[in-house]
Amino acid sequence: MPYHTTSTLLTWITFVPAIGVGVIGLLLGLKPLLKLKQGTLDRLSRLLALICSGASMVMCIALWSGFDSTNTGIQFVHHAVWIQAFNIEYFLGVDGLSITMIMLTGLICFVAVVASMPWGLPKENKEHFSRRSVPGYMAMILLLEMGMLGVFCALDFFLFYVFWEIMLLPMYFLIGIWGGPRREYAAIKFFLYTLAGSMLMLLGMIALYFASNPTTLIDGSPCAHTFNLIKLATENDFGTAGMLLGVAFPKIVWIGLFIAFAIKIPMFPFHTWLPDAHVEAPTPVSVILAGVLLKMGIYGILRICLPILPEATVWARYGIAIFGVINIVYAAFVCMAQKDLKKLIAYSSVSHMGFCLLGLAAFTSQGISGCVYQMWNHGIISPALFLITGVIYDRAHHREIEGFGGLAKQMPEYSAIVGLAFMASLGLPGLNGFISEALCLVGAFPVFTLLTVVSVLGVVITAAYYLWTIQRMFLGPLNQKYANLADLNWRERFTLYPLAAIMIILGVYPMPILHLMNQTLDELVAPLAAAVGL
Amino acid sequence: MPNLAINLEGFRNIVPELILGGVAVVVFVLAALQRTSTDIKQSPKGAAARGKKRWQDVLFTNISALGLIAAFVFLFYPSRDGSTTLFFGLMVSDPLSTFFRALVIGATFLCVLLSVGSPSVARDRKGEYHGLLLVMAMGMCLLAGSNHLLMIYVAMETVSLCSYLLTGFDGRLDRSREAGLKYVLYGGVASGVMLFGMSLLYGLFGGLSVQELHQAIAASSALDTPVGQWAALLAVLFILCGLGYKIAAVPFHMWCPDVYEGAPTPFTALLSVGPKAAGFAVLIRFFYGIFLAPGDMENLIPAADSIPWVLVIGIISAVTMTVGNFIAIVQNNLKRLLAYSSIAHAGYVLMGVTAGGQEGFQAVSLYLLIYLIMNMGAFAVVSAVDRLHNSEDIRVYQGLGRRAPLLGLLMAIFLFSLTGLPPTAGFIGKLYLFAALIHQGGFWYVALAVVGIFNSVVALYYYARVLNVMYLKKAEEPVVTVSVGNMATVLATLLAIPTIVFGIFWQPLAKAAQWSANLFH
Amino acid sequence: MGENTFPLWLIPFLPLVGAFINGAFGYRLQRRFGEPVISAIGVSLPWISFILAAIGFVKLQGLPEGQAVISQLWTWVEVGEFKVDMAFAMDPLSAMMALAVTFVGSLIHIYSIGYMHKDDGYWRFFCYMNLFMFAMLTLVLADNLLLMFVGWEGVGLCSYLLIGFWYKDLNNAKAGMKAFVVNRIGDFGFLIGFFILFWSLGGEWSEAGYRTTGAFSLHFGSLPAMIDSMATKTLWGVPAPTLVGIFFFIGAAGKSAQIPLYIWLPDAMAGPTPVSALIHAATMVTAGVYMVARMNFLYVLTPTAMTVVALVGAVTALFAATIGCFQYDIKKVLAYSTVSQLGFMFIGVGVGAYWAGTYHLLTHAFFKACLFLCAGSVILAMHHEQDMRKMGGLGKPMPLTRWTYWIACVAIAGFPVASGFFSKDEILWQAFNTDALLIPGWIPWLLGFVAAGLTSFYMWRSYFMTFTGKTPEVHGHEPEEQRPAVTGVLVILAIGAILASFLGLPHLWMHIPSAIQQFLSPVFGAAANLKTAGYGHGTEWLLMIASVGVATLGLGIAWWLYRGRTSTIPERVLKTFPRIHKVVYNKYYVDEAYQATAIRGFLGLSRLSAWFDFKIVDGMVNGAGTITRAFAWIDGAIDTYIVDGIVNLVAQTVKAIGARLRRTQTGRLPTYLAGLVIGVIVLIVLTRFLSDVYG
Amino acid sequence: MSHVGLEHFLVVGAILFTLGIVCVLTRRNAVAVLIGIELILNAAGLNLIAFSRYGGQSLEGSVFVLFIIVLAAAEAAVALALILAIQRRLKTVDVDRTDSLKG
Repeated sequence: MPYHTTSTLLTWITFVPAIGVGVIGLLLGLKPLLKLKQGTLDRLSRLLALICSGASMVMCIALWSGFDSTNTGIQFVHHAVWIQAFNIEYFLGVDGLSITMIMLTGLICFVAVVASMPWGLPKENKEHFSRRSVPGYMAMILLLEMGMLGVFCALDFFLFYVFWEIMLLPMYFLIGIWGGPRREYAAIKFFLYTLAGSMLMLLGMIALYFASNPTTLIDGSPCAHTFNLIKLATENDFGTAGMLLGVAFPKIVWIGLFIAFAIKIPMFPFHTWLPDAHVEAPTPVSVILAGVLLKMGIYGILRICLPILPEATVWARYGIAIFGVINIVYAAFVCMAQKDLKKLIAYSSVSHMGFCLLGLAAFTSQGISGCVYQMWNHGIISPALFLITGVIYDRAHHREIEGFGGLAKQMPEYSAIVGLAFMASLGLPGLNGFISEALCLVGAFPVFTLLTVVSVLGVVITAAYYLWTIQRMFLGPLNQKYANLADLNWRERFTLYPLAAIMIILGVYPMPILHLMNQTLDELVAPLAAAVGL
Repeated sequence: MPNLAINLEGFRNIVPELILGGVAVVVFVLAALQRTSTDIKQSPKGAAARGKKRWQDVLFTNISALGLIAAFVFLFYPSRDGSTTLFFGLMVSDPLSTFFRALVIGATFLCVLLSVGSPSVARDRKGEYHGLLLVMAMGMCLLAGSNHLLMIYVAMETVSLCSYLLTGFDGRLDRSREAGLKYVLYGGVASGVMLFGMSLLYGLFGGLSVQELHQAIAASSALDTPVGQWAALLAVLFILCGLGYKIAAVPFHMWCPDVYEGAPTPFTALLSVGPKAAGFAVLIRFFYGIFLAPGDMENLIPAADSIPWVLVIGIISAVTMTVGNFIAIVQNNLKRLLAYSSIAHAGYVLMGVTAGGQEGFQAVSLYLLIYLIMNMGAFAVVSAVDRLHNSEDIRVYQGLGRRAPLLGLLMAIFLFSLTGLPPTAGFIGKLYLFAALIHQGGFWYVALAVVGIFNSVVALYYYARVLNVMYLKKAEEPVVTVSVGNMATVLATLLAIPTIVFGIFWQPLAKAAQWSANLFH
Repeated sequence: MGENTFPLWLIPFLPLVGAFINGAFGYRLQRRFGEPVISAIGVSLPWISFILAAIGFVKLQGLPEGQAVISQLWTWVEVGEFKVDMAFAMDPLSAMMALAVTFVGSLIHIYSIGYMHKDDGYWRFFCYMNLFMFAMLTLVLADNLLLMFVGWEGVGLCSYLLIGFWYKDLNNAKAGMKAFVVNRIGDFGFLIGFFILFWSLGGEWSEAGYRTTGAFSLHFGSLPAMIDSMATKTLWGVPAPTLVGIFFFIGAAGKSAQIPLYIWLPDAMAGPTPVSALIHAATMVTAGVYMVARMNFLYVLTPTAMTVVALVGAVTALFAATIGCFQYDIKKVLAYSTVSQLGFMFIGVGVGAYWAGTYHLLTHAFFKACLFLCAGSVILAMHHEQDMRKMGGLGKPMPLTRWTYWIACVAIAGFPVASGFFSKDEILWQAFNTDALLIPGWIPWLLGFVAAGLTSFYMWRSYFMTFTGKTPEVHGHEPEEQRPAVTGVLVILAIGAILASFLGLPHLWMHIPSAIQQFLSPVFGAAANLKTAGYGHGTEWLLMIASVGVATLGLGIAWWLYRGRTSTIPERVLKTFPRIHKVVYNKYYVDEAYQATAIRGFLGLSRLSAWFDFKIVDGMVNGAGTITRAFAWIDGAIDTYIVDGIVNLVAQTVKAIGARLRRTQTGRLPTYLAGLVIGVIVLIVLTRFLSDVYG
Repeated sequence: MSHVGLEHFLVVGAILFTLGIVCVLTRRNAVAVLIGIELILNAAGLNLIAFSRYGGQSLEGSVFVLFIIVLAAAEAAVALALILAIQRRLKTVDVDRTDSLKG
């Protein structure tokens, strides 16, 4: 069915941050004319960032309230022809899959912007990232937010790709300019990995385009091929598309796309960029990276690989599951051996994204819902974890787990929050992490019995390394070096408490989120389930 | 026996070239007059004299700029959609030639603006400088429009001679002369080899214009004998050598880095775009004009099978981009780095030539147009920085993002575009190239595309290296924000705009390129 | 299938409220108003829960048999067939548990007022204790497996928090972590069992993969009816019920400290004594027993699983008892006795005598809580001295403690009229009489029988060592009796330990089934038709007398050896068999073994994979990685190890190639021209070759 | 003595071409290289003339040669100018010495 424009809300959500970027740029340009002081400029850009990301978040809530979860089609469509010459359309829309991610992005970006404020920092800490060339920083954050929202809204493959790439540059600069000691290395590593991936995606995209059947653009004009993701999924069967590079067309294209997405997930063995990026990136950037960027990979698989190349996905499902299990168990083991708190959390992200892979590979409704819900929960929990790391790093200026001890006495409130976040992350029942992990495992079990058993072992290890970390950092006699660390300040409370609240609420009452996605995901996975005879 | 009318008809089609030639003559004359006048008056090197010279700089710039604009205008008036051969098939005026003529005129125009106040051109030689630029522009136009081996040779030599002189133009530097010498000798050999190839072709098929050759090859039995095949093969490859030298494709690229580094920066900018574009126009016209089946953009005539030149060009393309990128990684001089990057880009464009067909040519035209914009921009920044620090070494770029935010930003934009990341125009160019290849779909085509992909990633590494230096590294010396208000900066800014805009909406470009990409109108 | 009028959810919810208040504001409250406010909140709410539970119990009586009080809140998770409600149910079993938990728990809260006096973590303590009550009540009142799992993990978390309550001593913290991780290993079993149960209810596995056949449910109410459809299904070639049973039992073993997962319980004694009493004696550790009893309808389907449960229980009972005989730390003695008693319970539920096992759970809750609290008061009196060798003669200064401890000993040692006798004896008889196992019933009976004797011995040993003999000087002054808040609780529990016996007066004496059996029968209906060996009353009498005899024997030996702390025989005995004593005293070195094998292996593995990630994976991505490292190793540049990843692929390899290629650009014209000519020649050759390949 | 035919001219042309190539490859003196180039150009020119004479084809070939001669002269002029400039600055016309630009 052709989706005609019903609302421009998504366009607003996506491009409000871009407006912010523009204004900041304008201020920078006019700085000499208006005789702006650097200080004023910084404050202005901080304000702009708060306003824009806040506005985006509010509009996301509006989106949520307006969303009809019983309708499995695309909603809030904004659809127009963009480049007639290449049959490219400007096609934004949400369904049960993307709405969760859009809301998550809106929330996390706002949190990240708040976390980028220097409030409550000691004055003498001049080199803190939140005080270094602020306008550029804020512009980059907003640009990044635009890219991420765009990816989740886009329903035209080309548009999707453009937004996907747009995310690259700000991330590169954010890590590279405001990052830690080895930032150059981390930034270029991130950049190269991701670019390699997206180049593969480019080829896959073009290949799909030329293999697609003639159809019509939204303005009714006929087109020989299409980038429209919906049409690619519904009006084409690439199973019959012959060979490419000597391999069956769907398989080779699927592999190309999957690698592109797997790098973002990140899936073993493409995950080594993540720890470096996280360790070097400033806290809010890690928050966004873990909270939203890692979701792009799975989202891409669900949005593109599954519906467009079902037979290839079915063909590859064991591979996906196995890699998922490797992610879970292997990364958990790696966590045990980490000395740097941030690195540990980075690897735990790798481990948790493994559940998503396992869940989606099963093609059961529990698995797929668990996968997306796990994305959501990880998007809530891991930002909290990184904020926590930031808190201690701002105070102690290092993250060596062994370097602390007995902090529970010194910073009770902080310890409590850490405890909660860790428990949520290790899947304590009653907190949100448990629901999604359980769903992934339940969903995967009937199909991959033994693999699931192995990955449940991962749950045990997860508990082990988190508790061990707590023990080493917070319990035992207080390390006198830190006898005067301050507890949480208001900025940190403002960022951490909402996330903590969500962890608890969605643990006991997850249906609001699950309702949004269930129907869409069932429809998405139904043909594949049928293909494997579930 | 063609009558005179046709010739007069023909002249109407080369008005731009005539204008360029005419303006060039005027400039030369003025320059001569000014030279003699100053020589006679023996004017002391006083403020007045210098002021006068600056005034002359402005004068010559304006004259040549106006001339170029006029040429550009008359290029599209009268509008020429159809395809007409002129002067007994010496030249052809069709969309392809029109597009590339516009391209080279534009490039020259930008070069003229970029040369304003350029330290590498002595003030009292501005006249000759601009004159040569105009003649070179004319030559490139003729080259783009030439349809006949003789014409190709003559036009190419015109371009070459001017470039030799302009390369050696920087009176301050020995490296400039050295580059010029290398260039002239290398060029001489290359064109000589090409000429020999032409002679063989002429002998084999008894024609010199593309159409004659086309019919002759389709008809003649020369290719059936092994000797004939050998001869034809040699001929084709010799000519390819000449053209490859013009577009700086491996293995005919070795002159390129030295010349780019030695030549005056503004001229390097032109050199990296203009002759390349004209060369590609000839490449397409010669090969496809001869070997395409009549009236069919997609398929070649059977005779072409005996010479797998498409495959050869494909291989050259792969090698060119790889070599260019790999060597670029270890460069520390920005001009030289851009030289190697331009070799790599020639490789990219060759992907389009390999793909062939409507889409292939469209991709080539589009890419060259975009490359013109972004590369000119990059060189504009380089020459702006050159004026700040009087050096192109990568070290002087350290912390540029802080010291000269505007220049840094512009450079970043152009580099991202050269890398081919959305939302910049460079990405669109790459998109069309890859699209053309993948649409062909054969194993080798896709393989070539994969090589291209790999190269784009490698390329990122050295472009990002510049970014690292500009943004990620802290400047050692205390950070002083320098504001650069000169022509180069303005030009760079103006070029940055289309670099972004065409990345977001490139419909008109695509249409124009499509219109140009047709040999049979 | 139940009525929905009574707000059961309040029973767990109220303690949660208490936990929240004390957790969020306790710190300030305590500083502002002092301890009373804290304890007022912390203690009152569990009592209200107890009252509510009592009311619920009454309501339950009002319902026709086989029905339960239900309170349905909302749909918790619903995805496809996987539908779980946030709902609580009270059937006889959970009623009994709820009452026991709230009653004993509340008592222990009161006790804590005295015990935790002047501890600056006072508020934290009551917060955790209330949180524990919430979790435990959720566990017993949950209406479905998943919600039960919430409580299941919750109690684990609370025990983690409470064991490590005095976290400034790192050993306590470590003990807590050990407890949690071992519990997690148990949870692994629970989860797997849970998955198999869920999926094998509504479908089955075959060569072709999984196929859905019927309906799914996780609600205890509807499970018994559906369970029979499972009997025929298999997974990995094993009958589904057996798998589920065994995996669930792994979970139970983790929670209830059975071999091989019992190791955490003795260490858990690091926590404050009320915690040991509440969590590690009365309530949490019995969760495993409760769960097996709860799933009785499943276990009756699978003799294999039953045998495993019974046998493991029996072995644990004996094993722990032997260790208990040689401990000197009074809490350690009680800890191992707990492990051993739990073993008895598992014998009960293993052989299908679910009501007996549950009954023992109940009685144990009373007398073991009593014992621990007595120990607590002794420890207070001795100023946190736990070694019995330094005690003795405490009977005189603290009579209440002494006599309550005495009663509890009578009960646990299994002398008639005291509750322990009836429950344990019923278990042993049922074990002897069963024929539902793969092994003859007398094997678990024999193990249990010996264990019973040892139990009697080590309990009396502890009694005599602590309360008889001459009183020691502690810090220069006499130990004295504790304040009423402590002793009162002891008395109540002791009375409970006696009275509980009347719930279980055996059929044999009354000629009617015991009250508890009747009360629980609707839950354990499935067990009714298990095969018995059919021994008569004679045998039962015989066994009863035998067990009294063995208990007496244990008492006698303890009397002989430890009465008044005068005899020197024990020392001599130990001197004669030093090696044996050493081994047993050190708990058979099980912990050491685990340390040496499992834990070290685990950590080693983690280090290995970290190394792997660091070197190989990054190395794989970077083709030059290994070579680079080789060079680095040669010239000892270690930090070359650190650079890794694809950046290196480009940086090392490509840069190297680039540098090589760059050399061709010599700057000499002849080279360039040569390049041109060679280029042409190469092209010619290439083209010829290609055209031969093609043409 | 046999009649001189096309082949002879072609052979001479080929030889000239080869000599030219060899010359530009081997000689180090810029002027000598220039001479080599001239040889190559003349080889091509000879071919063209021969073909247009013997091939019985149009006069285009002959015309072409005229252009070649003109352009060759122009090119030689430019080249010599540059060589002179180098000579003045570096006091050498050895193309092996002029290698400041490399890499």
